[in-house]
Amino acid sequence: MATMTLLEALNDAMRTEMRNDDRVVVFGEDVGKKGGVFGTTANIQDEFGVDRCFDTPLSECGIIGTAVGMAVYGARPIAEIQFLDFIYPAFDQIVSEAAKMRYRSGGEYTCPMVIRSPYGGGIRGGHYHSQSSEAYFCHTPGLKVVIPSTPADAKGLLMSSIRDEDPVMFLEPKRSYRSIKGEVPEGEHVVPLGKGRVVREGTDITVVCYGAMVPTVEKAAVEAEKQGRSIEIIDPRSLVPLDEELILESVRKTGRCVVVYEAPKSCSFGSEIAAIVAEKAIGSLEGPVIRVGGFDTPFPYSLEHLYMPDARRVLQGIEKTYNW
Amino acid sequence: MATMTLLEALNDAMRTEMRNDDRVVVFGEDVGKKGGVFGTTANIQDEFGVDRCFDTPLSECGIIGTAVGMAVYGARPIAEIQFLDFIYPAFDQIVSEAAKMRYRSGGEYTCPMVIRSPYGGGIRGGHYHSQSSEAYFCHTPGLKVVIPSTPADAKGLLMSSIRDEDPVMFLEPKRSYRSIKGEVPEGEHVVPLGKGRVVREGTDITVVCYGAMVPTVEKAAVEAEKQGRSIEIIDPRSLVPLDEELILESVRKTGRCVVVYEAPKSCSFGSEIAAIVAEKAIGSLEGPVIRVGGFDTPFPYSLEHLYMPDARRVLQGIEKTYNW
Amino acid sequence: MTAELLKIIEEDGNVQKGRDPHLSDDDLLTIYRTMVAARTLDERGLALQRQGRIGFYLQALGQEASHVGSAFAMKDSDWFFPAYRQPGIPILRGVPYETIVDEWYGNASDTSKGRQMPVHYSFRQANFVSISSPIGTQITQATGAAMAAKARGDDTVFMTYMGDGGTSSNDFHSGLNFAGVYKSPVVFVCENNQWAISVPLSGQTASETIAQKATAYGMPGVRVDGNDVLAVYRATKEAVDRARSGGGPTLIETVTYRISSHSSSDDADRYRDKDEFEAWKKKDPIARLERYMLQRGIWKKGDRESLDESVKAEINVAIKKAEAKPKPAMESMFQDVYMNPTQQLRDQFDELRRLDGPESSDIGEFPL
Amino acid sequence: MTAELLKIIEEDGNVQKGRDPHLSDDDLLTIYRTMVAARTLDERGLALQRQGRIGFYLQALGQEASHVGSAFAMKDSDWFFPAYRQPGIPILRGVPYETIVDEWYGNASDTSKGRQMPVHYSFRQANFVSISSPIGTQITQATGAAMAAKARGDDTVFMTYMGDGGTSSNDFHSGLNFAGVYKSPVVFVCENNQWAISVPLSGQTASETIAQKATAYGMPGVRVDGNDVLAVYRATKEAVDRARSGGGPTLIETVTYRISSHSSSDDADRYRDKDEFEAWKKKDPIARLERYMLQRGIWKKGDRESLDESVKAEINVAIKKAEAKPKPAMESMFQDVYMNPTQQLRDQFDELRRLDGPESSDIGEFPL
Ligand SMILES: Cc1ncc(C[n+]2csc(CCOP(=O)(O)OP(=O)(O)O)c2C)c(N)n1
Ligand SMILES: Cc1ncc(C[n+]2csc(CCOP(=O)(O)OP(=O)(O)O)c2C)c(N)n1
Ligand SMILES: [Mg+2]
Ligand SMILES: [Mg+2]
Repeated sequence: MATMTLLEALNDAMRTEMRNDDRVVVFGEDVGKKGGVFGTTANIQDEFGVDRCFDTPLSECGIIGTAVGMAVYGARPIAEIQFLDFIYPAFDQIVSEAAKMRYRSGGEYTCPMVIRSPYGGGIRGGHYHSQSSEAYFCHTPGLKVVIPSTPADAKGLLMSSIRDEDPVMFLEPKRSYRSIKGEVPEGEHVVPLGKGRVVREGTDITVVCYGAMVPTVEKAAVEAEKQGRSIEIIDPRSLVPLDEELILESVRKTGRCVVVYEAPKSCSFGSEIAAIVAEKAIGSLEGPVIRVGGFDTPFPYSLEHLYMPDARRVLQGIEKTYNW
Repeated sequence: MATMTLLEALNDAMRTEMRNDDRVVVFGEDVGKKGGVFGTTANIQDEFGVDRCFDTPLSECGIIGTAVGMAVYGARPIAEIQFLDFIYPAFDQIVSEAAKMRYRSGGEYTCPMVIRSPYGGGIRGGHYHSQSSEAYFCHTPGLKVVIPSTPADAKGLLMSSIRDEDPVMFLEPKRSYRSIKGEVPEGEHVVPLGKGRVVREGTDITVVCYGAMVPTVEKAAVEAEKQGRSIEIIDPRSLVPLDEELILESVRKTGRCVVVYEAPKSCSFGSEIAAIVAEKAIGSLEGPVIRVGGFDTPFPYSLEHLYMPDARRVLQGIEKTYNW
Repeated sequence: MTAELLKIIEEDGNVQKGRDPHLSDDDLLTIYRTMVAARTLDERGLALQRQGRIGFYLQALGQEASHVGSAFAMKDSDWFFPAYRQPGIPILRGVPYETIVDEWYGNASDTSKGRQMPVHYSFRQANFVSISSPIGTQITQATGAAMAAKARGDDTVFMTYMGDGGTSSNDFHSGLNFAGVYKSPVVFVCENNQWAISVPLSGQTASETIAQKATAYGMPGVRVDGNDVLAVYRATKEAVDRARSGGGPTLIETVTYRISSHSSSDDADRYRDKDEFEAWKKKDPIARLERYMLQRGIWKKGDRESLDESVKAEINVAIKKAEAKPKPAMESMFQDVYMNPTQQLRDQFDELRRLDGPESSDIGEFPL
Repeated sequence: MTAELLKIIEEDGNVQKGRDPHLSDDDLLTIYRTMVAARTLDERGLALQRQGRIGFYLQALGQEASHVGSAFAMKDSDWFFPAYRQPGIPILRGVPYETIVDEWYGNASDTSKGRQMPVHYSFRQANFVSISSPIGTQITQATGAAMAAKARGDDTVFMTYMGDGGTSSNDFHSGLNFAGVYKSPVVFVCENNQWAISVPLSGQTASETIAQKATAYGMPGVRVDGNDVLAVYRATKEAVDRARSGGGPTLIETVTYRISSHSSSDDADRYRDKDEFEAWKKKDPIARLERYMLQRGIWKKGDRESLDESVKAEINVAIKKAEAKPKPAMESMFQDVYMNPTQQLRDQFDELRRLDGPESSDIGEFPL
C-alpha cells in the first residue's frame, strides 16, 4: 500500500500493465516528453521508450483511427484524448468502428483498446475544458464506460480496462486528479468492470453518483445525517456494464432515489438510472426519482460554481423526494 | 390540400420556403442533379439553380462546418446528411460549434440552420443504414431535435425548423418516406416546435412514440383495444423542445406509461421520458414505466425484423405495465 | 512528377518493354482468371438483386485491373483494409465462392453473421479486414496496424483502398499524415473511378490529380493507368517493396472508371454523360490484358467463354447452397456486442425469446 | 515554387526594393503601434494570471508580424475567423482595451458573458467571429461564410488563422478542399510557430512545408518569413485581392516561432531546446520593423519606451475598471442556449434561484 493521488494511481496502473504486457502502448497529444498536460503519463516515455509511448499529430480522428487499427492487428493501445471536450473529431471512429468491429465482423476482428480522457468541471476550464459527455458513450452498444472516483479504483479499473477484450472509454474526473488521495495497492491490483461500490450505507435515500460527484455527495450526506436523513451512496464505477442489481437492491431498501452527475440533466446517464428504477423498483418507490445534474446549457466559465452540482443542490434533491 | 407521401411533403416544404426566403440554400452529397439518394431534393436544383442547391465533396465535416459559417454570416443553410449513420464525421461541428455558437459568443453570433437526415430501420439497410441516434442530439444543449411522423407534420415542422433562429436536427423516418401518405396543406403550413400531438385518445395506458414507430403503435393500439385496454398515443413531434405537459397530463390520467422507439434501449430519449414521468408523475403511476426500444446491440441485417419494435413487442410492453 | 501517368500495356496489347514487370505466365493467368471471376461474380450478384433474391449489390465493373493488379503485389501474410469495391481480392486470396455468397444472403454461415448488407465482407482467413460502410474509416486503421507492425518489428505490409470520394474524408487526411510522420509500412490505393455516386471528380476536389495530394504528407504519389493491370502491378509492387524495406508509405492513384451504376440502388444514366461512359467502356481492362496475353501466346479466342462458363457454374452451385441455408439464430443478434454479453443483453434476449414462441425452434443455449 | 520563402526586410532593416509593398508612413506606424500594443497586452495578461487575478492567459510573443501584417491586408468590412493567438487583430480593429480585458475577467460586460476562458474573444463590432477552443473548427466555417458571400454576390473576403498543429485537423482538410472546389473568397493563414504545445513540426507532418499542402486542394500556397511584417503583408494582400476579384482561395504559411510557452499552464523549458529558442528570440519581428523604420526615418530610439508606457497606462486603466465589475447575473447562465429559453431551462433557473437566497440580489426578471 502507498498513498497516491488519483493521477499517480493512473500512472502506476499504466506502468504496471506496460511491464506485464509488451503489447500495451500509450499515445496521444503531448503524452511523451511533456508527460501529458496533467502529467498522467509522466516519465512513461523515459521508462518504455518512444516506440511504446509517443506523441501524435493534432488529430483525434487519427489517434483513435490508428488505435483501432493497432487493436485489430493485436496491439493493446491506450489512446489519450487531452480533454473529453476534444474527442468529437474522433466520434466516428469510436461509435462506427471501435464499438462495432466485433459485431459487424461476426467476431473475426476485435478492438481491445482503452480511450483515456479527463472529463468534468471544477478547474475553471470554462466552456471547452469541463464537459461530461459519458451519456453519448453509454448509448453506444459495443463500448464500455468506466469512471473511477478513488485512487485505488482508478488503478484497479484502469488495469481491468487495459486487459478487457473490448473498447473501454475510461473517463477521469480531472477535478479529483490531485485533490483526491488514498491508499493504493502496489503491483497487481484489479477491480472488475460491472461491480459497483457501496460508498456509504444508509436507510432513507439512495444516492447514485460517480467520479468527482462522489466526494460532493459524501459531504451532502453528512449534512443530511444531521437533519435526520440516512443516505446510502452507490458508485457504479462502470456505467457500462452497469451493476443494476446493486442499485435496485438499495432502492428497494430505501424507497427513494436521487442521481447526481455533472452532465446536462436531460437524456443523460442519470435519466437512464431513473428509467431503470421506474421500471424495476416502482413498487418500492415512496417518492419521485430526482436527478441533480448539470443544467441543460453549455458549460459556463464565470458561473461554474453555480453550474456544478454542490452539496446544497444535492440536499435540495434529497429533500424533494424525502418530503414528497 | 393535396395527398402526398412524407417524402413529397418534405420536398414541398423546402421549395415553399426557398421561394419565401432567398437566404435558404440546400446542399449535401448527391442532392443536386440526382435529387438525393431518396429523392427528397428532387428537381430543387432545376428550380433554384446550382447556387441554391448544390452537391458537396464527400465530407460531412465540411458540409456542417461550412453550413455553420454560412449561418453565422446570415444565410439559412439546409444541410443534408445522406444517412444519419454517416453524420459522425461532423459531430464536432454539430456539438462543439453549431450548438454552442450563440451561447459562447454571448449572442453575438448565431447559427440558424437545419440538418436534415434520414434515420431508422425498416428498409433492409443493415448495420450502417438504419441507426437512430436522436439521443446524442437530445443530450446536447443548444440543439433542437425534430422528428415528424405524418406528411402534414413533415411539411409544417420542416418549415418551422427552417425559420427557427437556432440549429435544428431534423430527422426523417426513412421507412415512412413513401409508405406514409396523407393530406398536406398547400403553400404556407407551419407546425410550431414544442407542441406535441395526441395521435389517439385513450384511458388506460399512455404510449409515447415518434417517427416511424407511430404507425406501429397505432396498429398495436387496435389490438390492445380488442383485449380491452384503451391506449392513448402521444407523438411529441419535437423531442427538444419537449412538450412535457402533454405527456404528463396524459400519464396523470391513465396512470401508466410505455415509450416506444427504435434506438438502443439504454441511455436513450426513451430513458428521458421515463425519467420525467418518474420525477413528475410518480404519484399517478399505477405500474412501471416500460421502454420498448431497440436492443442494446448494433443494428443487424438478417434479423432486422426481430430488432425493430413491432406490434407484438409494443403489446408485450403494454401488458407488462397493465398487468403489473 | 506526380502528374505523369504510368502506362505499360498499349491499347493494342503491346507493352512498353522498358517498363514490363516481367510476370511469369502463371502469374499472368492467375491475375487474368481473378479479374474474369470478379466480373462474373459481379454479374451474378446484380442479377440476384434484380430477381429480389438478395437485398443489395454493388459492382466493380471496369475496376478489375485496379484492385487485382495492386493486390497481387502483396504477400499472403500482408493485410488488406479494403473499401467495398474490390471483389477480386477475396477471390485472389482463395476465399471460396460459397463463403462470399453466404455474406450476400446474410445466412447462418456468413462470416459476419448476417449483420451487414451484401458485399461488406470480413475474411480473417485472407487477412481481409471487415468492410465498413462509412467512407474512409479504414484508412487511419491501416496506418495504425502498420504502426503496430513496425513497432513489433515484423515485416507485414498493409494496403488500404479508397475511392476518389474517399480522399475528402477526415480519415484520408489523418491516415496519410500519420503514416508520413511514422513512416509506416502502408500503401494507400485510391481507385479514382471519376465518380462518387453522382458527384464527378471536379466536384470532389480542385486538385488536378489525386496523386499530388501525397505532397501534403511528405510521401511519394504515383499515378497509374488503372485499366492497365501491369502498370498497376508495377507501381504497387514498388510501393510494397519500399514499405517492407522501411521506406515508408506511398499514395497510388489508379485512374479508372466506374462502368456500373454506383450500386443496385442507383441509376447512373440520370446524371452521367453517355459519351464519357461509352469512351471508357472501350478501355475495358480485361480485354486489354487479353490482347497482351494473345500476343504473348498464352491466351486464345474461346478461352474467355470457357472460363466464364466454369466460373459461373461454380458460383451457381455456391448460390444454391447459400440460398438453402437458414438465417442466423435469434440469439446471434445479442452475441459479439462484447466478448461476453452483459446482464442487460441477456435480459433483452430472454424477453424477445419469450415473445417469439413460434421461432423457438432455432433458440439455442444463451452463452454465459 | 511553394518552397521559396518570401522575405522583404533584411535582418539589418534594409528592404529588397523590388518587393517593397510601399506602405505609407501612417500605415507603417499603425502596424507598428498595433504590434507593440499586442506585445504589451500579452505581458500584462500573463502578469495578471501569475498574480492570480485572472484564471488563464495565452501569449502571441514573436508572432505579432505574422497576424498583424496579414490582418492589415483586410478591409474593415472583411471578416476574421481567428484562432486564439491573434491579439493584435482586435486592437487593429479598434476594440477598446476595456472590452478585451472584460473578457479576461468574464465579467458582466464581457461580450461573451463570462462563458469562455480568457482570450476566447467574440467581437461582432470588428467582424471577429467568436473564438473556439477546439482546434481547426473555424477553418470550414470561414469557407462556408465565403461560399455564402460569393453566392450572395457581395465582395467580402474572409481570413482564417490556424497553427501548424491545426493543419492536422479534420477541418483543415475539408475547409481547404471545399474552398478549392467552390473557389471561395477566403485566405487561410497558417502561423507555423514550429510547435503545437510540446510537439515539434517534425512530429506534426512529414511535409517539408505547410505551404505545399495547398497543392492537395488546387490552390496557391505561399511561404513567407513570418517575422517580416512587410513580407506577410505583401503575400496576404495579394491573396486578399485575388480572393476579392474571384480568383479563389490561398494558403499562406507564415514561418515564425512561439517565443512564449504554449499558455500560462505550460512550461516550454521542459521540452524545448534553449538554443533554438535563443536563435529565434534574436529574430524579434518588432525590432526588425524598428530597424527598417529607423532607416526610413519614421522612428527613433526612445519611441518604443514612450509607446510602451502609454499603452501600458491605457491597459491598466482598463484592468482597474474590468476588475471592479460584477460577475454576470445568475440568470445569464440560462440565456443564449436558444433564442428563447425552453420551459425546462426556465424551471431549472427557478430551482437554482430558490436555492440561492443570498445571491438573490443579482436576480432579474427571467426573460419569457
Ligand atoms: C461518411 C459517409 N458519407 C456518405 C456515405 C454514402 N456513400 C456511400 S458510397 C458514396 C460515394 C463514394 O465514392 P468514392 O469514394 O469515389 O467510391 P466509389 O463508390 O466511387 O468506389 C457515398 C457518398 C458513406 N457511405 N459514408
Ligand atoms: C481538437 C483539439 N484537440 C486538442 C486541443 C488541445 N490543444 C490546445 S492548443 C493545442 C496545440 C495547438 O498547436 P498549433 O495549432 O500549432 O497552434 P499554436 O498553439 O502553436 O498557436 C492543443 C493540442 C484542442 N484545443 N482541440
Ligand atoms: Mg469514385
Ligand atoms: Mg504551433
